Amino acid sequence: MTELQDAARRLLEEGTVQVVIGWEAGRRGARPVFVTDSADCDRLVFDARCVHDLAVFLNPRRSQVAGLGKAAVVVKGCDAKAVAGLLRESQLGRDDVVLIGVRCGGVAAGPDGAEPPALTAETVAARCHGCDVREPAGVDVLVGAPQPEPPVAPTPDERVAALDALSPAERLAFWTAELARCTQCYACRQACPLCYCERCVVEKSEPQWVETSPHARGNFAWHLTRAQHLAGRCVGCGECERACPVGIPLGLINRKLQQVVYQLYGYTVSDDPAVPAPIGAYAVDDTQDFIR
Amino acid sequence: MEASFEPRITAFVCNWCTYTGADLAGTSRLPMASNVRIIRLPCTGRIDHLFVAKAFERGADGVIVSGCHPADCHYTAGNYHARRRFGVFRELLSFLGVDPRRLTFSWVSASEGGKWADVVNETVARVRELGPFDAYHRLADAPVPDGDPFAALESATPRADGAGENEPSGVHASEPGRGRAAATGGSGA
Amino acid sequence: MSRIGVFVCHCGENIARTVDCAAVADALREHPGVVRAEDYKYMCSDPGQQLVKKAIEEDGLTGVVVCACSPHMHETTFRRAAAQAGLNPFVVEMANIREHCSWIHDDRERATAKAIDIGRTIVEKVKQDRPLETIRIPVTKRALVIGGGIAGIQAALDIADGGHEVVLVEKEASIGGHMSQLSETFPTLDCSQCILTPRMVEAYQHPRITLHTWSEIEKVDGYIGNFTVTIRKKARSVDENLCNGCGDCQAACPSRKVASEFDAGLGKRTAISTPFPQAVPNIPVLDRANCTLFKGRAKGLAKDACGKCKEACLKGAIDYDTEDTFVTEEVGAIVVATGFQLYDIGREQPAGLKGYGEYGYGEVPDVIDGLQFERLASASGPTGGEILRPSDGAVPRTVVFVKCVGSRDPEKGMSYCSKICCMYTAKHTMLYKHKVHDGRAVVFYMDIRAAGKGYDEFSRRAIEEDGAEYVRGRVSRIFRDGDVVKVWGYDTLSGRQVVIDADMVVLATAVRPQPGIAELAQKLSVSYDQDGFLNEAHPKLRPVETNTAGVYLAGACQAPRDIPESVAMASATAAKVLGLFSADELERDPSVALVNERTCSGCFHCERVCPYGAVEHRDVCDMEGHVCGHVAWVNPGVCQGCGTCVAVCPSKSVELAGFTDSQVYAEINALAGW
Amino acid sequence: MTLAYYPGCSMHGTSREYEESLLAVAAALGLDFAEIDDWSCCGASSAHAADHLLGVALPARNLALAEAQGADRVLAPCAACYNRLSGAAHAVAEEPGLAARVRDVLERPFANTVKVLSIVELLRGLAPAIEERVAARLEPDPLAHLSVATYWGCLLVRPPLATGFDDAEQPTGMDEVVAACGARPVRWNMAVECCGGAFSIARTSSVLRLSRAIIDDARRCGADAIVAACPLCHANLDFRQSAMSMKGAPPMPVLYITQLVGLALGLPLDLLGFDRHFVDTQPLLARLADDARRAAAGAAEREAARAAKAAARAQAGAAAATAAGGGGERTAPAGAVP
Repeated sequence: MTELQDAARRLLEEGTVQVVIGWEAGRRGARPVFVTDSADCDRLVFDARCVHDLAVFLNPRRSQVAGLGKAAVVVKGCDAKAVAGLLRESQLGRDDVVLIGVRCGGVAAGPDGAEPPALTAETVAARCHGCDVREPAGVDVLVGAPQPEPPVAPTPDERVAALDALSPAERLAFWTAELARCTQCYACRQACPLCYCERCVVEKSEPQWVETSPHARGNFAWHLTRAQHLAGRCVGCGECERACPVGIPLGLINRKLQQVVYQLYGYTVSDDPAVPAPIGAYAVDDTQDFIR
Repeated sequence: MEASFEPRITAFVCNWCTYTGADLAGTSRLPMASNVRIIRLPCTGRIDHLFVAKAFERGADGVIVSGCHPADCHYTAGNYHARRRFGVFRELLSFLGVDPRRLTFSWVSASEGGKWADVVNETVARVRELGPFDAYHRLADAPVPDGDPFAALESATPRADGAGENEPSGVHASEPGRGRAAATGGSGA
Repeated sequence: MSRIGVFVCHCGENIARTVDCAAVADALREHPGVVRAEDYKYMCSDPGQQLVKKAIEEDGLTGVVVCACSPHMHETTFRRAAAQAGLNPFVVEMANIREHCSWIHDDRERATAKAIDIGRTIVEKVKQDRPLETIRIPVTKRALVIGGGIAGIQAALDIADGGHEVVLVEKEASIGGHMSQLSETFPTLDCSQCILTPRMVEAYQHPRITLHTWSEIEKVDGYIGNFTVTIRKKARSVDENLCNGCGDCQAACPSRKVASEFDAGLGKRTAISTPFPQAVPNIPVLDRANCTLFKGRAKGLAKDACGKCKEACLKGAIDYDTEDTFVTEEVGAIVVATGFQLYDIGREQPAGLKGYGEYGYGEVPDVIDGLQFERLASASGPTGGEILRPSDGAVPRTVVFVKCVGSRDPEKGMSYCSKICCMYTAKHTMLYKHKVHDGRAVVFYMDIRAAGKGYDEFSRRAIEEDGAEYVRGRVSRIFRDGDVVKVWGYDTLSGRQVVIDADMVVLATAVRPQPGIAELAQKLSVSYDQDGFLNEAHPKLRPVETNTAGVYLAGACQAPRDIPESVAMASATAAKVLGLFSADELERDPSVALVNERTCSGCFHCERVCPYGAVEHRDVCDMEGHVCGHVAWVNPGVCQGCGTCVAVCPSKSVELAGFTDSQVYAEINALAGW
Repeated sequence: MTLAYYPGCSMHGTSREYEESLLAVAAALGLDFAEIDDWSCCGASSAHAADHLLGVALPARNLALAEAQGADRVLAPCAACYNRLSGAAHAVAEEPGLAARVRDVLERPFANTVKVLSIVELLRGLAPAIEERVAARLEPDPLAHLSVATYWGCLLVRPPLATGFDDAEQPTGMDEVVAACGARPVRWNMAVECCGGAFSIARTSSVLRLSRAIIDDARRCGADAIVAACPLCHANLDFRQSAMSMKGAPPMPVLYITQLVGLALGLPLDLLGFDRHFVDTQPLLARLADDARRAAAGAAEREAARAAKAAARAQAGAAAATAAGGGGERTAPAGAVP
């Protein structure tokens, strides 16, 4: 903890950055905090409550954040993948940001206590299942002691598999029920570190590809588009699902597409910006057994 | 109704291979089902998943996406990129409940008039089997599940700081097959 | 408010037989935005076209839909007609109710219904059509040719004779390339230099050809019609304007033991030298690596260790202090003709290559490659054309030729066929037998690939008339055993092992692209295959073009090529270049991509998928003019209009003219509830 | 990384000197490995000729046992064993369905996770360590004047897809090891030619012809000895040599690569089994010892010289101090010249 605070303090005092984006403890779980005064660095925490993917604040279009000056951001391994995504897609220059990596032993699913919850199979977040980046790569500063494996939670794959097992009609029914509740508030988009477009396609009216009326059909159009855009890019941080006010299990869709890009193109989202994303690249011998 | 059902198929094809192949089918007078309407694009690389989604939205019972065989692309690589995007999109549609059998992807070269006729006839037959797909079109009338969609919010404890605080009650929704579709309630737009 | 005219063609009986054309016209007349719809027997006929023109003038049409045949058939016809009537041709579209309807259906009712659908769809599209102007790009009518081998020379001459200036760049001291090293050429056995040197001189003296030898391409900017090329003229230490090629400097040069590249290492040259007597230009280059003076300077000697060539030069052309210089040339087209190198299969290999150490090349002096044999057989070669083996200058009584060394060997070498070896090996056996009558020429081969005019006859001659012994099989090992070179092979036809005590072995090593080809390709943004050969735009239909518009390929830089093919390719590129230069402006289909810079997020997915490298980065500046971001920009001169970028753009900030999202959207909607 | 050891039939039998030297070298280099418990025949050289499944299952059984022991690598010093084991691993990995069939036959789990190592692969990896040890030895390198021909035989690098740790036609790994030992590998032509292999009994005449060609070439290329890594090759080259007419040429000692490494590391000769060869290795060893002695003497002299020089210089320095910096320096070296 102090290691993290010291790192932040040093960066602010040396003037390397003007703001450190991290987490602070709130009454109900942790919350993002923007430290601009080195005196406040002791507010910074990192524990199992720090679920938010702070890479979302690196979107250059978040002028209120950009306005604070050059930022250092605290990242878990999964967050670092999101940063890599932004670098890969030219949304960010590596020198525009300082990355403080924290070794992570997993975060909680719905932390709302004043104290970090003990991680158990019940409390751990689904996204931590089979985590391969508990030590973030490509960061400038790495803090914290090596962490133990997070407890094994029921994996989202099981729920995905259960859906796969249904007939198309049943799946359509399931998703109709889920998506009918969507109000197209776009919280999922705002919470997503990789949904950074200047003008989202849903706001393009000439033509209006995505029906904006919040009925199931319009919502299908929206979530189809969002998922397709995230295929091979989604880092599985789960923020969209966590931000959804009506509790649509968006994580299942993202997870499914992660499986698909892996099965079809052997691709898993990389924390190395140099690794090209699967959509936008191709191999001459890509699978095509679905093509007649 | 099924007896008189005539599938409505929208086909998105590339200008250089499949469209020309379909021309050849014509010049060769190859009879085929009349259920397909062709929309011509320069290259499969131009064919967007939004087209397919929109076609279903507008009541198409099936969709065909067809272009040049690998290595034949007039623009050298458009079909390779399309192959990747649709490889993923097909799975996505299927996962959300659109029967993949309503979607045909094919490589039809300018010299394969016969193959085009086959692709058309097979697709029409398959979709006729599956029956009409107004389900997607009628999604607009799907009832919003029982109760106020914001119930989740109210049931949750008061929020202190940031939208992030509230763990969605979505978890329960992830038990597959839970028949909320049957639920009654205020219908959508 | 659109005013669309619809014209339904009967195409004699072709459409009318199964489609009720009048009904189609009636239906479409009721369609919103349609102000006129009529049917006619032959729309493409003159009266038919007149109908369209008249309608355009009378009703002030904003768009025209011709329900007839495939756009591949008559789109241009009607667009031209519309243009004559003053309507922008790009708001005229065909509704294909013949190939896609009347010819493939017999149920009149359904066919008519479908024809109406097709018509509606296109009407909706045309409503969204926007007038487009043909893209015009100014063209600098000068060409750059990279590589002064036979391909480069041919291309340069053809373009120059076509009346345009050519800049010819050669990295060696003289043009001529590999062909100038060859003794005789298959399948006619005429002397290579006799047919080549006249072309070299012609190119040198051509009023419209500027020659830069001892030069390399440093940088390439711009695009088709408008390239800016920076050329590095390597320090020659000899003033090209003063030097008269008398050769006194070479006579004076004390370091005479430098291995001659031109003689493939079999001969010696001086440190200051021209590669060969007929060099063009006949101006020597001072090879600083092997020059006593420069070696002295490198050691840091206070005073120069030599200076004999400078003393010897009466013209005062020699200057030891020249540096590399750079010239910039503006050109409209680029022909790449960088040619090939032979696979140096010795024991030491760079990463990625395995070599064939077991063949003793580079260790056993009497194991040589094809080019070295050419030099041995050449009248201008180190032996004056006598076949003498390198080790002791004896006449080899038995010569073994091994084909496919490094070719057609996915395991260890290149997977491709080097194509020229079968023929030149046959030629080698002949040259050898013609000079050493009682000699024995044994050829190990996998297949004899002699497809080409007079080629098979030629290789048959080598076997039947000149008595070359062809053994079908591979060689496992070649090594020196006292005075002889042992060759262990296997005869797959007799199923026996073969051991031959040879006096000399000639390896037909694989043809590979020139070193540095990848760097050049990157400068030109031309793609290359796994073996380093440059990629043509289309393997069948665009064999000499590349995906970078305005850059063309000639000769062995694209794949192994023999002389006739290289020359043919060169002339083909010249035809392409002259075609490009035939107009002051390059006209291009306006159906290209256009980026909306206001909404572009600069993620550059478009750049990643563009097959033509047409997408460029553009800075975005804030009010104070500081760069605050980047957006994509599509170069209309380079874009070919495939639209792949549009499909991958997440925010739909790029449009493809002629196939805009609005147009496709309209077509899809038109089909709703058909 | 635990290493299992598959001796196969020869290491305990006909090529005991190979095993002895291997164990000695391993001990010296701090390499520990456990012999596979209950190992069985690898099937060379007949099983794979008789039946594919049998030819794979036999070696696979030993791989499975190694797996069960928790090994991730197994050393098969015998070239034939190595060839069969790595061949089986490759076949199981490549051929669809084969893994399952093999598991059925073995009636034991088999995940095919063990990497099969040849002796050369292992020693090549240790070359830096060996070099270090040789350099660290007090007495100067005894092998400095030893030229050897490294003989691979046909099984170590073929087929390339299954073995593949070195070039099949022009392998270099053994030369690297020899160089690390401080000896000189010669360039020769028979490194991967066949010695006649298993025909030693069935068609002795062929074996004599083939093996002799190998020995002749080694001699012609200036080798004092042949270094082998295959019991069968060793048998053919060593045991059969007496039957070859050498036209008066001195016999050619044939050493195992492990014996050479042992020599280089200065291990006691009796640990390396030199007495087990048919071609007497004594003359060679004597010569090497001789070289070593001469080299040592030379070194001693140089050492003495240095010492004397230093002494003289010190003395002169003292003199200079008294005689106000006289020319003592000039005389000093003279006294030091032996």
